[in-house]
Amino acid sequence: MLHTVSGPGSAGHVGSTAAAPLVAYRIMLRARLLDDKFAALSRAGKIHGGVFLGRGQEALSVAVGVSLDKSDVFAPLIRDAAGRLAFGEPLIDAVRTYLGSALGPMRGRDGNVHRGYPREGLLPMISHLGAMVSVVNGVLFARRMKGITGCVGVACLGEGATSTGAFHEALNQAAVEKLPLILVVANNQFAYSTPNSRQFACASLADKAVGYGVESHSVDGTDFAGCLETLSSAVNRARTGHGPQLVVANLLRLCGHGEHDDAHYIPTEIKNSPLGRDCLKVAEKFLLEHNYVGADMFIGWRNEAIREIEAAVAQVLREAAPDPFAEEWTAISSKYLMEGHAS
Amino acid sequence: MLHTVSGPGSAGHVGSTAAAPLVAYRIMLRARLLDDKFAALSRAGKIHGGVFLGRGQEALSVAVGVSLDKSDVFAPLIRDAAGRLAFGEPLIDAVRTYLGSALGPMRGRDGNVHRGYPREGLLPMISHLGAMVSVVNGVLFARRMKGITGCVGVACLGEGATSTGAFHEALNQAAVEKLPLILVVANNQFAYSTPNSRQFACASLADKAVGYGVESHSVDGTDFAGCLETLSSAVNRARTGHGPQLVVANLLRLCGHGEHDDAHYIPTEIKNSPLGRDCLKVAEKFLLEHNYVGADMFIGWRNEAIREIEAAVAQVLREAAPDPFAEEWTAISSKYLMEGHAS
Amino acid sequence: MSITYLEAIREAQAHALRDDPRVFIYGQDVGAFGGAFKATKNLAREFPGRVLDSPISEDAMVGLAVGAAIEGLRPIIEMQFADFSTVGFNQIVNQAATLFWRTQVSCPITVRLPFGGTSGSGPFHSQSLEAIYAHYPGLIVLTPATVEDAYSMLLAAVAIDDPVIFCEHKLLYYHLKSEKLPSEALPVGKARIAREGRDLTIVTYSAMVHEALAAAAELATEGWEIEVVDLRSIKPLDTDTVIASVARTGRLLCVGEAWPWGGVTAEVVARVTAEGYGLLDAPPQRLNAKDTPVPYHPNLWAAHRPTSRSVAAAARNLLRT
Amino acid sequence: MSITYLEAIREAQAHALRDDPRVFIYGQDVGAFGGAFKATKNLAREFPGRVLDSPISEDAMVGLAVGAAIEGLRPIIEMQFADFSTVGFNQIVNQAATLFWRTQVSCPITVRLPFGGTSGSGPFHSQSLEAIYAHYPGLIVLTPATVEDAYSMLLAAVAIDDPVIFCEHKLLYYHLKSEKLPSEALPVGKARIAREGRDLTIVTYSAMVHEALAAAAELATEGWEIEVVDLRSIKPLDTDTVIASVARTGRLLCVGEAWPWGGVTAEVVARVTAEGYGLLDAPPQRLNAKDTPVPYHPNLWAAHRPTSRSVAAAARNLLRT
Ligand SMILES: Cc1ncc(C[n+]2csc(CCOP(=O)(O)OP(=O)(O)O)c2C)c(N)n1
Ligand SMILES: Cc1ncc(C[n+]2csc(CCOP(=O)(O)OP(=O)(O)O)c2C)c(N)n1
Ligand SMILES: [Mg+2]
Ligand SMILES: [Mg+2]
Repeated sequence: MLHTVSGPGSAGHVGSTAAAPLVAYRIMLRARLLDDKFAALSRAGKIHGGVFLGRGQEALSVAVGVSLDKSDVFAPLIRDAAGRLAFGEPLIDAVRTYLGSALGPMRGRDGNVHRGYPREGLLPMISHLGAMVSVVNGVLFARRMKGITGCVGVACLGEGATSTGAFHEALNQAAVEKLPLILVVANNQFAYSTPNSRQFACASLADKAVGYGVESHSVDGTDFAGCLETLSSAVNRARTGHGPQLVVANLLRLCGHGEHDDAHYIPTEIKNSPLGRDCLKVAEKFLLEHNYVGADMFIGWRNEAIREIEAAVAQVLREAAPDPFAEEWTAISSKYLMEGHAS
Repeated sequence: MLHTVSGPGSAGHVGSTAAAPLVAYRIMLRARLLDDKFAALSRAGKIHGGVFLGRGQEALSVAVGVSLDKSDVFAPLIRDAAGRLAFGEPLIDAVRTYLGSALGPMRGRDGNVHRGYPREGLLPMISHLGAMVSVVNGVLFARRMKGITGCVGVACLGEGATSTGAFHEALNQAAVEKLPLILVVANNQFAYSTPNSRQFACASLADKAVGYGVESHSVDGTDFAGCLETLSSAVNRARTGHGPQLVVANLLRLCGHGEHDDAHYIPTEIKNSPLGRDCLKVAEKFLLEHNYVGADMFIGWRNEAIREIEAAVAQVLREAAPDPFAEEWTAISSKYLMEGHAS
Repeated sequence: MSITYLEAIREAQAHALRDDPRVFIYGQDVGAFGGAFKATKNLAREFPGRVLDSPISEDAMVGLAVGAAIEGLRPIIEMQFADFSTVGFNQIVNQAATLFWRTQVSCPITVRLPFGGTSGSGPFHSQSLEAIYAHYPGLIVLTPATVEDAYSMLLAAVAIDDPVIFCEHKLLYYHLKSEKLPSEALPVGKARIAREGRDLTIVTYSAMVHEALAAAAELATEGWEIEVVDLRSIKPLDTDTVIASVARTGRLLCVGEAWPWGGVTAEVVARVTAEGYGLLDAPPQRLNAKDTPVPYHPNLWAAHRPTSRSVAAAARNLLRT
Repeated sequence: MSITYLEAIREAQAHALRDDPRVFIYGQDVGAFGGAFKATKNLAREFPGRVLDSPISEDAMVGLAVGAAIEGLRPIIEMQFADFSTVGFNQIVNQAATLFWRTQVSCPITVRLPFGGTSGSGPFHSQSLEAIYAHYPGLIVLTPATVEDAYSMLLAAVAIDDPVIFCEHKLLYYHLKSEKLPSEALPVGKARIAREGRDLTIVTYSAMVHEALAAAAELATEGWEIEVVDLRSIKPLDTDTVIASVARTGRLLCVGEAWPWGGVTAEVVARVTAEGYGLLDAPPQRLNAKDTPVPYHPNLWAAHRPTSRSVAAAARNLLRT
């Protein structure tokens, strides 16, 4: 059983090219600014329903995304704007889904974080926590059956979701089938308001790995370089035939559960602890210290991202809303089996 | 995290009195003979539906039963005739349930291994594997809330049931609540026909304990003394406030999944391995070697048990079957809320 | 003073906790946080040790409740959304619902399901699952439509010796208000005439009662007198009150927010036609949501569920038959 | 040669595996062992690597199937008993059933549910859950009553691009026999007139078709001509064929083995009264199982479900109205 632990400062340059951390940082930045925009739109009453942000979790999330190839499978969860962008989700998809545009991937049928393209390997989550993991297994299982090799699948979860039966069944299933699944747990100390003390009793969630017979990796989720390194190595282990990998990252969400939530229940001590570091700032510090870039670049990238986001929002706000009269109002694809009579 | 491993020969005298192994043995013997009788009745066409035996698992099962007090909670599973008898279930209850007597605890509504008295702490299983564990938690939780202290609860499972989400959620719940739950897993190498290689991928199921933050115990389930010692110690740990205990016993069922099954899928090598030892024989050897008893006693006890069983069967065969006209045909207890109209 | 549907639910739980030491509440975030909807606000503080956060383990949540009920307690389980009860489903329908029938030991648990559509909630935070639970033997399924009923029926639910699925409609949580909590109430199992009329009976429940009342008000301006029956409890279902109403009006329209196949509206029609066939002057009709998941976008959502408008239109059609 | 309902199911799976490389089977003990009922006997040997034992993880079994379907495969999931699908419920109704509607990617999975009562099986190995699944949008629910339909409809199920709940009745497994497998079949979604008559229509499905036919035979000796409609598929439900039959007979009795609240019989009655009201000469009636779990003891079991006797009695009553 392999178990790696990566903490602050343990990583140097990572990725296939020396520019990889820069790429990752710029995606984190875009994700953060995109989230900020959604928060603003939400306050302005422009978004129907919940708004779920990944603030504080971008380092982990982006590390997942940049570690994957386009031909891999990715089931992001609610705090994975960064991972999605890194995996290749067009930024405008997020905007369209949040604003309910008829042109978005979900065409107004589902909203906010429930978006994706199953056939392209970006699985759109259902809300039931843990439920996406076995679906990733299924995709990987099918690819193996079809003789496709070398691809991996990531499922992201919060620590709260590890309490679901679905998580357990799926991780065990992946272990039995020796699937190249990387299960990434963002332990942000709270599930909505519920602290870890009411969620689990093990010392570390990575301790679960041995009970499934899978490899595990622990990482400080605020540590940009550590996340890149850990995910790259976990993905690599899975890709090279070492079976499922459990990655546990410790961090804090630097926002409410959703934008309706002020997260008053998070104690100041935790916020002020190393867990409460802002991974974006950590990343900037890392890039500066390792001479990837000069401080002057950050502001330019930021402005560029803001322009991109504003343009997308401006465009989508002009797009048509879904039209109930144009809906087919059927949930099945086999037209000949549609019910004509129920009402 | 406490982890104990007990193997053949590691145990001496156990239990609160020196006679404890004798008591346990005689219950095992009764359970074995009772199971044999059910097998015979089944072959004779006297039993409707499935017949599930505990052959080969009596040492583990009886160890559970003798480790518990009457005021504890016990959720046996399908192979626990011995544990039930030890816990105090009247032998005639088993006969009545298998033969569908109207006088049995289930009054013909449910059969075979689905019997119990919830209020007396003997929980009647539903078939869905894993589902009883959280119910035991609930009983223990309620007792604590009511200020009742010092009692424990056992839930028995096969290794196959560890793959259910229900098992996972409940064990985690018990760990979070620090309940005095002892979860006993009889790893008999097969779930129906499914071998362990298709069920889980960890080296030992006891490895799961650390991932829940609970203590674990491993034991050779064919080893009579080892089982008594391990269960006694696990129950004791739970009773003295050390939280949930996971007990994993390795053994083999020496019969089919049910009496309809010839278990042809169990390879001869496994049958001939130490796992295939008959725990009843092991117990007899142990009792003789440690001078608990002379060999002449066994036959007397056997005859006594057979007489008891035959008497019970003869009596129950004369008892009335349930009468559909006397049934109330309602599933709710609040008479005033019964539906008068549905049909 | 004025009290909302949601506050009534909170008050009923406070009342139950205060009056009955056997009551406790268990669910995700119900403790210090007071629940996703604040239905347990301050209760953890007022009743220490009796309002507890659970892990995200719906199966084990219900299982624990059943065990506690066996020990004589009266657990209230809050599902964060009705939609998530699908992962606690087995313990509800196979463990809780069968316990009394199997063992003669009753199972007094209350499972609170915040249910029904609200704009922008989408397919997994909007479901109406009452028919699913009502199909199983052994469960009581309550669907209060008013602040008063939310209060009195939740108190009743806790007192009932059988497992109760308490369907509280999220759309009513904040905007439905009443002057005060009731001191008396219709018994559980009795339907209520929410509005009297003699031309047509609309049978419905929960949030749809308000759409039906609005439709009735609209139709009143056209000279029609519509009777609205609020079922309150869909299992047991008060067929007598329904049939008595149909006897007065001769016309039946059943309205539900759930999916169209099966469900409450089919059951009501089947009962009325079996037992009150001669009373009908026209074919009984149904109006349900569309047969797709509940859409996220407000435009789609509004077209997916029945509204006062579509109810009025269906009623008009039926009045003309 | 003669082939049973169970063998037909095995043959259909063999056929599907042979003809379509996208097909695989996943379920507990379906591999070398051939399944608890032997519905996959020898298939693991004949189709290496395509018939696989799963862990006891119904949720993950269905989840895996959905993922494989996304990749273009056509998984068949065997639930060991329909009753255990309650723990895979969420993945069926929320993952599989919503996928196409959410994403326009279809979800061609077949979930085989060995269902229905058999003597001595008790409350957890006897359930009829067709109405539960039919209530959810996005699922096709098939209920073959004959050897021929078991075969052809299972083949059809695998070919259908949507998730299919395939309800195969355990009581029919061994004793229902046919001379040979069909080469042609009614399309899925079409009901079948299992027996023609002009005095009364019995609408039913699955094992109850045989009880209805026996009742019809009995009533024939009394001079009554009973028409029996076998629904075959309960979602979609072929209302046209039902109404056409009622148009001929004027009388409707719906019979189901499931629990009485809601369900197929309520849906059929509600449709017929809404659309074919004028065709009825008497109030439509229903006959279902009793509203309790399915009892273990044969005496109780026989009284719990409708039988040819109780069907005949209900028909006689209705004929007299
Ligand atoms: C099965 C299930 N139960 C309950 C919920 C409601 N819910 C949504 S998010 C959430 C908390 C999730 O916590 P965690 O898994 O730690 O993720 P985080 O939000 O912290 O990223 C809950 C309880 C759900 N989505 N699914
Ligand atoms: C949730 C669920 N799925 C499937 C079954 C059908 N089933 C009954 S016993 C069994 C095998 C159990 O194996 P194991 O847990 O190892 O116990 P053993 O029979 O070996 O004692 C199965 C699959 C069930 N009872 N519950
Ligand atoms: Mg969290
Ligand atoms: Mg086993």
